[in-house]
Amino acid sequence: MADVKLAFIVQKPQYKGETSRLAITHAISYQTVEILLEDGETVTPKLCFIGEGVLGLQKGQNAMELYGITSTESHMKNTLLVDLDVLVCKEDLDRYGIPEDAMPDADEMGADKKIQVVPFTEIQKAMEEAKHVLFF
Amino acid sequence: MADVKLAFIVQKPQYKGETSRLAITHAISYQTVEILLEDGETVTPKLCFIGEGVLGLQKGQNAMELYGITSTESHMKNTLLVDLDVLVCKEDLDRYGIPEDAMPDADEMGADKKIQVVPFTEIQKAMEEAKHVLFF
Amino acid sequence: MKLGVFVSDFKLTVDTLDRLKAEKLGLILVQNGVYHATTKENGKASSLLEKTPNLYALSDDIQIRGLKVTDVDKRVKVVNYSDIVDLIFNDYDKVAWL
Amino acid sequence: MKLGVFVSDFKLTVDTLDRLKAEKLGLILVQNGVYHATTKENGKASSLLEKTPNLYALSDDIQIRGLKVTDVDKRVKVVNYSDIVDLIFNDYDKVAWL
Amino acid sequence: MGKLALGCYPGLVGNMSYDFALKLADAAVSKGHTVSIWFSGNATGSVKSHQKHLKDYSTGEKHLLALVAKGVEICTCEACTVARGIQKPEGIEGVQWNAMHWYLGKIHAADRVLLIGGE
Amino acid sequence: MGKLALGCYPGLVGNMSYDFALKLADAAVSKGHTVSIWFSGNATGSVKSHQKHLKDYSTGEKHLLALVAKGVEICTCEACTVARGIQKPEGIEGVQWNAMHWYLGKIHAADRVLLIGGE
Repeated sequence: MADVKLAFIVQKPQYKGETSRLAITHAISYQTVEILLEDGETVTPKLCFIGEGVLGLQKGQNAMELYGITSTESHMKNTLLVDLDVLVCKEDLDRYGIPEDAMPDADEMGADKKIQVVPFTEIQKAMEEAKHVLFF
Repeated sequence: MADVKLAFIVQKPQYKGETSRLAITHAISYQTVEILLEDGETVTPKLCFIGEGVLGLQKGQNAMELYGITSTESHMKNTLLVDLDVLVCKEDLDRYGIPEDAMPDADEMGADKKIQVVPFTEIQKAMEEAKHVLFF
Repeated sequence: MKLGVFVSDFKLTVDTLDRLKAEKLGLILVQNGVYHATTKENGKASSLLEKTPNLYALSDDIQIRGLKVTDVDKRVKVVNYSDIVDLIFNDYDKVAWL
Repeated sequence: MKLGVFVSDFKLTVDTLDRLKAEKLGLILVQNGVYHATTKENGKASSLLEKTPNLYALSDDIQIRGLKVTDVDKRVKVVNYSDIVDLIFNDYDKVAWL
Repeated sequence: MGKLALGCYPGLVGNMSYDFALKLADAAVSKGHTVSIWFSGNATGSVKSHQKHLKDYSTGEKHLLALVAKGVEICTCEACTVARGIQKPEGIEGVQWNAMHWYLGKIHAADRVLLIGGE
Repeated sequence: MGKLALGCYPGLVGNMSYDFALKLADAAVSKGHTVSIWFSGNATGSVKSHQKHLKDYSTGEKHLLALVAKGVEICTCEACTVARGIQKPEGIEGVQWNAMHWYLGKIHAADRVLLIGGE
């Protein structure tokens, strides 16, 4: 079991409670888990947003200015910088009228990864392919 | 302002979280608040259950045996013993198919008070008459 | 009664709200409740906005989410914490957090 | 995949559940989720009970609420914590708490 | 000016309903109102001193201290607090410890009451 | 026998999702499975020692100690815990403190993973 694939499914909006934020920070920690594993062993989460979980992703968040906390936008940039796959459900963005270009990117920080806006079937596929699914 | 009337409205079911239980224990504490008030000053909560809040009231709870905690049933008996008005929404009991005689009483402990199953209009009236409303 | 209600979730069961009667009802949208003011579901604005003409949404909670004040439905007044204090003391005699 | 889902609330938004596909889907009703098994709303059993034949409800969470095992819909199997451990390890390869 | 009796059950740091209570208290006291806050349930965990202020948490100890300094009376439910393993000497200075009737007493004197429930 | 990696975010004492995690862990370890529990978010408040066991709370310190004694590995998210003002010497003995990757490490080795989210 060299690599263990995980599907992190975020269905709660950001900011009111902690769960949806902890999903992101837990996913990012995949980068440092190697110190606890044998050589060649890895854990690869895919971070997927569905339902109301897509609401808290929009660009232009002012969390630091208003509440003194790291914004979800900033957490998302870090996620892209550490090269994680991020899937956002297209049907749910459409349902809430959020355009794809409202999704954050980390271009200016030199990240190659982009948020992938995908149909729900792709997220279902991520769950199928994962060894474990974690709902946040 | 000799007496301050309050309406405690419980809309969450018992047991999963703490809120609906804390509503009851806070209401019961009306009995001891006099030590903090001037002579003749009182606080009188009416404890009202609506929506899913009516679900956690049924007789025959086994909280002590199964989880080692005081049951809501037992808290309700204490509420009647300290002579508080308890109103339960009849429409919501009907909606969930819960018979009126499933409501706990404290007859065997000598309480005169009974739980009052009333139409929502009575609970609305309790909110109107109260100086403050508190939703749990 | 004059009742000010804080709405802090988006898909909150609105059962309670549907039944509440008040001569003057105010809805103060905070936390995820602000999505009722900014977000149309399948192109339709939240039905909460039809319940009363007295609608408010907390500016900080709009902006922290990357939403803009221009996204807010015209029926809703954008307020700050200080305004909410005044609403509580001047406009409503009872307030509730659903 | 064989997916076991824990349902811990009564009026949970079932959006997610509606879309999930699995060759074998199990619903394990715990906490306020047990009301799906015991309580008919306006005389109608919960629609959750039609999603799969693999339905379980936690005995402790039924009894703590003053409900009786005889109140449980016939389609739902009453289980204890030990049974749930076996469900997790033997019947499903993935489990989720919604 | 008026008297506002806030009740706050959810918390602790990390839950933004808790943050709302603190920010509203600050806005009210800054306008000259008299404000009290009652913590019960999970919110009582927030009276533990020596909180480390991390960037994923909006409020906490320093905000409580600032409110106390501005004259806001803050009280935690003693039973809920000791159930969480927090003893009085470990609590934030200036925060009171009492039973539930403390809140009812504040409500008696209050012009407005806002109870923020939830976990 | 199998390996179960539980994650528990809601809590602390008073929230019955937390209780579920502890009871499930107990049932699994009693059947011979290997069990780990990761606390994050509000659940980290539950690792404070000297909890008073009141009759309105189902589980807590004594149950954690019993699980540790049965070989369940329990770890709290250090950042979440210190944010709540709880320092390591104040924690329940036998409970580990680590960063989030501890949980991913346990997940790597696990046959089954159950994450209980919520506040």
